[in-house]
Amino acid sequence: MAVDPSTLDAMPFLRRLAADARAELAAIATLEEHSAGAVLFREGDAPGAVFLVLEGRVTLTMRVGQREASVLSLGADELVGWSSLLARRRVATALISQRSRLLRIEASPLLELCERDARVGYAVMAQAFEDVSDRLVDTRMQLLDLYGKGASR
Amino acid sequence: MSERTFKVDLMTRVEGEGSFTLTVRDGAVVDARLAIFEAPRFFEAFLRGRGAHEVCDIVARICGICPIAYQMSAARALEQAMGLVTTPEIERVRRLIYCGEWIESHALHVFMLHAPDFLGYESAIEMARDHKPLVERGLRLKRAGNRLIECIGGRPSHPVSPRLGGFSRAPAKGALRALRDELSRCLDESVDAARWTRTLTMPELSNDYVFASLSGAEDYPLERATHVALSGRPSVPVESWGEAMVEKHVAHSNALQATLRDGTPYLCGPQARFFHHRDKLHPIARALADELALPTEVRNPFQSIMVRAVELAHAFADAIDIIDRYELPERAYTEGAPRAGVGYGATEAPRGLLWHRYETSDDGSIVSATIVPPTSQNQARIEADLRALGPSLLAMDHAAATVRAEQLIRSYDPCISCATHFLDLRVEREASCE
Amino acid sequence: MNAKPRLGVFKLASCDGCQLTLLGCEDALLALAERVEIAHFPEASSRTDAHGTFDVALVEGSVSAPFQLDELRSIRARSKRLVTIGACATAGGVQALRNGRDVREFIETVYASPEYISTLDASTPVSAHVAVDYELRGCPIDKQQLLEVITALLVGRRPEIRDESVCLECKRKGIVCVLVKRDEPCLGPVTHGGCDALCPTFDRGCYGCFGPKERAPTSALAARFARDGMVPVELVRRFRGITGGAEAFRTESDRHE
Amino acid sequence: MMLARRAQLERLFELAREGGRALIGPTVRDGAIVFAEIERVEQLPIGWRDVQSPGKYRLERRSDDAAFGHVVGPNSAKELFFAPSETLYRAERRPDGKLGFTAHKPPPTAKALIGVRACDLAAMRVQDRVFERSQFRDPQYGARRADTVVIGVHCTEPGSLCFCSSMGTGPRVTEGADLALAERGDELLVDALSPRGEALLAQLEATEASASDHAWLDAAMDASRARMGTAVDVRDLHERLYANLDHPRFAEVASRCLSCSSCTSVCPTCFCSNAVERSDLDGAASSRVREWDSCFTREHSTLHGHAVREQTSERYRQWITHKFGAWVAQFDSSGCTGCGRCIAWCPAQIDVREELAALTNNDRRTPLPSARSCDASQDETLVPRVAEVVSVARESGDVVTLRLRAEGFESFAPGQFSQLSLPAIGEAPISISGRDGAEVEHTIRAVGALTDALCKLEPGEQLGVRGPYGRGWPLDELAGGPVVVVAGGIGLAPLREALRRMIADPARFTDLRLFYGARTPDDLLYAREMLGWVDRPGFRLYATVDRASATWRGHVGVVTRLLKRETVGDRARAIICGPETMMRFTVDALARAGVPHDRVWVTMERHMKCATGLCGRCQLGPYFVCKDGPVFRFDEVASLFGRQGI
Repeated sequence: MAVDPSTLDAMPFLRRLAADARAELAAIATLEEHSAGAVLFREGDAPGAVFLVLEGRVTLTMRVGQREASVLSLGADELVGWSSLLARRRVATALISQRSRLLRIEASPLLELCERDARVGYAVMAQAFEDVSDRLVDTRMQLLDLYGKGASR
Repeated sequence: MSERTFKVDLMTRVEGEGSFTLTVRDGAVVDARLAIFEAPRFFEAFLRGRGAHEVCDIVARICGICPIAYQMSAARALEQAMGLVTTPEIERVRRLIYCGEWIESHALHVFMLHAPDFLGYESAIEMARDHKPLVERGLRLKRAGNRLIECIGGRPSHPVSPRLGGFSRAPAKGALRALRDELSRCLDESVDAARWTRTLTMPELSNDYVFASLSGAEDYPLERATHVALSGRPSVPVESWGEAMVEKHVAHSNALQATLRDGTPYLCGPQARFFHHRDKLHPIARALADELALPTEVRNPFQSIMVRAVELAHAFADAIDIIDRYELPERAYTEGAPRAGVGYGATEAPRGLLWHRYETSDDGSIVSATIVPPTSQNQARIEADLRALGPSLLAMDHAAATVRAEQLIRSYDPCISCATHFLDLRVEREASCE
Repeated sequence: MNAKPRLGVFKLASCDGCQLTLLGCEDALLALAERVEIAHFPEASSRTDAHGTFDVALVEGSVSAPFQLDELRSIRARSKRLVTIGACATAGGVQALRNGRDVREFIETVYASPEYISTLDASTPVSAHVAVDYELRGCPIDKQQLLEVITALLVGRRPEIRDESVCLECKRKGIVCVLVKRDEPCLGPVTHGGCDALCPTFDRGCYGCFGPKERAPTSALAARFARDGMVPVELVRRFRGITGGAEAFRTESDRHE
Repeated sequence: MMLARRAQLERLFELAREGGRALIGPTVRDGAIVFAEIERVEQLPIGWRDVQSPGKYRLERRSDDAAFGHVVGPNSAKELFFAPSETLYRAERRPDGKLGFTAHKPPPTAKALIGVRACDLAAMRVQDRVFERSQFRDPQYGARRADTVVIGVHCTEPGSLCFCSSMGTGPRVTEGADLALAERGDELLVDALSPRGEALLAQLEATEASASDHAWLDAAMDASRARMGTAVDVRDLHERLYANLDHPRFAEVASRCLSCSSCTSVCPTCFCSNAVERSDLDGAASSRVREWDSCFTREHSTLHGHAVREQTSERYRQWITHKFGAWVAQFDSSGCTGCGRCIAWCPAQIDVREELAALTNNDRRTPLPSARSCDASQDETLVPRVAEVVSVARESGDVVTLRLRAEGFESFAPGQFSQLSLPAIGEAPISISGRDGAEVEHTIRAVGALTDALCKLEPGEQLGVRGPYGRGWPLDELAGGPVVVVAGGIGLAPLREALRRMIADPARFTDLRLFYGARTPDDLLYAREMLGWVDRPGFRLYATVDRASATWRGHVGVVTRLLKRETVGDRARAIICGPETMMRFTVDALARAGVPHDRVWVTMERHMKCATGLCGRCQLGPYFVCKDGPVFRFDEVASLFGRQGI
């Protein structure tokens, strides 16, 4: 059930954690493989697990009226489902768009671990913060519609 | 009881927006109204407080078709108020640029606005399909007038060089000479054009007019005068013209209409000038009038197109003579110090006499301004003509009769925008939107 | 090309000088009539179509009476492109000199029976009321620029009319600057070109027929005039002229009042 | 040096006008001493001087009858050679639909100039460099300039606005003239500076000047230098200006500046121009007309409908940093000759000498690139050649690729661009997206009247083409190591031919990665062609879109996100083309991945109106984007990149 702590080495931010902290984290993580088309969670679902992509591609989609629009795809080393860390409902649907290997960590044991071990807590939160920040910048760029008609070139 | 109403809500081929209504009941005209639709622009009001030197630029904007007339009447009046005396050289340049305006305005009216009525077209552009040489001739003559104005004043509408005391810059001799060939060719063409007007079918109408035109100068009246000559009555000094005629604000048309003090409508414009000053026409134009067998007293308003054509030739001939004698004046304008005073200025706009009165304060700013444009002076006369025309329309089909009435009004070359510093649409619009 | 594009010429409060400019395109007038259907141009033709639809509507004049507002909205609704021609339509015109003053008192000055008169308090440009596709400046407009606007619209490009100062035109023509050589007040530095520097060519200062250019730093010019001895009342008049209703000029004249 | 009576001027006039030459010299007209055609000596401004101060110019009577006792008037020789307004060519669409372009040639008029000051001679040299000795030669300028006889005058009485001695251009005439005169009462000291000058001088009645004459002239020149107005400190002026691009003085001067263009118009070296389409009413024919323009007009910096330099402060900065700064990098000399015209004719009375001092009131310096030498100039008539559409490929909703049959693209380098034109509509720079034998491809997006019309062309139709222009991608410098290509939107077009060549050369390009971002999957250009490349060993394609439906299995997100996931390695080199914002983020992402600025190349955007560096529109600091770019190594432009109002 629990994964080998060395699996966590794949994630740069976890490599920096002390061995015991990594082991604690590994203990609450599971490894999953999904083929394209699978859905990790759906928009509006209750909070659940946080995922780390080891390989493959997960696309976040949102419902716009009757249709489903892709807003971002995530790949290796990236975090999926961070909103569960805030105990919020899922804001987007996570769709496997390419066969993926994921590390699954349930939000409640993870939050407990973060509370208990500040080293893990800091690493996880720092990573989540960086991810969110990058996504914010990216989203702004997408909003700018740089390749649209009004924009140059 | 039979009643017929001839009505045009938006008169075309006139400058500005107007409408007319002519109602004939049991063979008698019960209503003849010319209404003018333009939003008031209040020139006389906002001129107050402006500097005397700004007036020529501002009053030009009263009319896009005869701005020079406004500039010249204003300059005359203000020069009188300020005691400013211009040089004879500069006076000749004034007459020259004014000739340009007559040419441009008369050519526009004869060929583009009025001729289509006689030949049965909706416009000169339509007419060009069948009468291209005629329309092209009109455009050539008009262009010659515009070029003359441009050379002296910079541009045909709202020229920039006319000012109190003269011009900001006098035209170079060479530049005027360069126009001579074109003017000379156009003079010949205008003579031909006048002969062509004789071939037009003139509707019958004979009215008894009081003709009012400027007088007091040795030449055909144009850019200066001392008196207003009236047929059958004593002439009136320009200074007293404001008292000799009255302007009244009539409800049906919401326009100021001028009549003589006793209520008699009078007519100004080409027929009036021709009546009083036929003998002062340039010999070429005088011979032309003789050739056309024009009576001195033109009682048929439709024949004004012939008089206008004679005046067109006169303006070309006059312009050429001035250019031939032209030397660059030493000074383009004379200057005067501002002072308090009252001045009157009257000149002959293409469509009739244009009278200004200004009062200045000692710093040279305008205390009051009164402007009486030709179209408001002719307006009562136009309505009288419509009344006279009415009975003859009953035998015609409605459309043709309406066109005939419009043609009559057009023969006055009414310049409605000129008149709009005192005209408004409201009343007539509401009345005609039944 | 299938049907000819339809052109309409409309008039609000104005002197007719701008539409006359179209008639003044002597050489080009008949050629233009070949290219477009002049569907409504009452000054030139008795065939009118006041209520039709237009590919291009040229609108002259300012809005200064209530009925003109309705007329204008109707023209806009029926026209693919609406082009304002001249200072009245783009800046309110010389009649905007009445703006901000007591109109009732004005009416009484001019009219014997003021109760007949209906007018709006201000003379305003067309763009204050409806969307305008292109504004052609000038009092009056320039013939060549008018043809440029029409030809450009016919081929679908933007008119090549530059928003540059009169100074640039003046210098291209080799005119000696009247402001520099004799302190003659000239609005050229802040005025939109298009007249080919007409006034300086005739040895006088520009009085702003084409309205303010973009970035018209009127206060810097007013400062120069004041250094040369111009008094406030004259500064007010200078900026409150033919295009005194235009924002930049209005603000500047108000500043000295 | 020879000594002659001043009366010999009559003879000199005769000689100068020989063979029907138009003689141009100073003369009084409209209250100023202007440079205009004259025929007789009496037309010189004899007994006149011009008194000048900021924004003021007055003629005054002198106490003597000196003919050259004045300084410079509002105009200069510039207008004689660089016409204020001129037709470049006429374009015609014949009834059979074929196009014709006819160059307009100015009538050759031989000229003689008399009374030219050293400052104005320097200005003529500066303009010669701009129009004749840059990469492109302007034939219209050349035709007017050729065979001009020049008679200079040593400036013995400078005005208070003169600062030629600061700029090192005067007061003494040392070059650029055939003859140099000095007026001394009723005598002339005459120096021949060219063989033609020698020949002219030989025909004058003159005697050898004495040592005391020489000494008099030297002393007069010294006195003249001493009498000049405020001096300008020119040491490293260009570097000091570029170090002060954010100086608060720019905002201050903008409150006084009218942005009226008077300074640039009277400047004898300013060369910016604008070309406009003047179409005939029937739309079948048009002329392209070039007119003096100015960096003070909004349109001068307009790009896609927006002005790059919207503020007066930005325009003033462009003017002063170009004239005294960028010019040095572009033409190896200052653009200012110290004639003082921009001060005298400024309606707002701004004195550039004061502004220069205020703007450089510190020790900061920013080095500028040194001027690129130009060994060979090529004639550039700015007249299009006729090209014919061979085929049209629709790439996406509003993007098409036109395959054209056109001559002159043999030496094309990937990354270069063409000027495509249609009569009556206009001309625009369009990057070349491919070449195949005698056929060139341009991928065009319909965003305006011209591009709309270009996108609607059909096979067999014709258009105008000029080019290729500009500096392309540095393929040789890229070879050997990993290459990262980053493209955004239609930015892939100028990269396509470079990609093709790299794909076709696996030996030199073993590791080639293309990161491509588009708006939607439908907007991905050349999709089929790219799929063909994927099999090529060592090539990897990463495409991403800003938005997609859920059925899209590819990447969604910005292109930098993809870049972040990849290890590009610090040996990599990168070339980027896309919107400026996208390029800025990409450059940062690359820097984080270890790719320094000097291994990144970007394409810059400016309005490349003439494409030859002659119109002045495309300036970006010290560069003309059209000929120094559009491809720049990033470190060359890093300090200007993304900066507002430059």
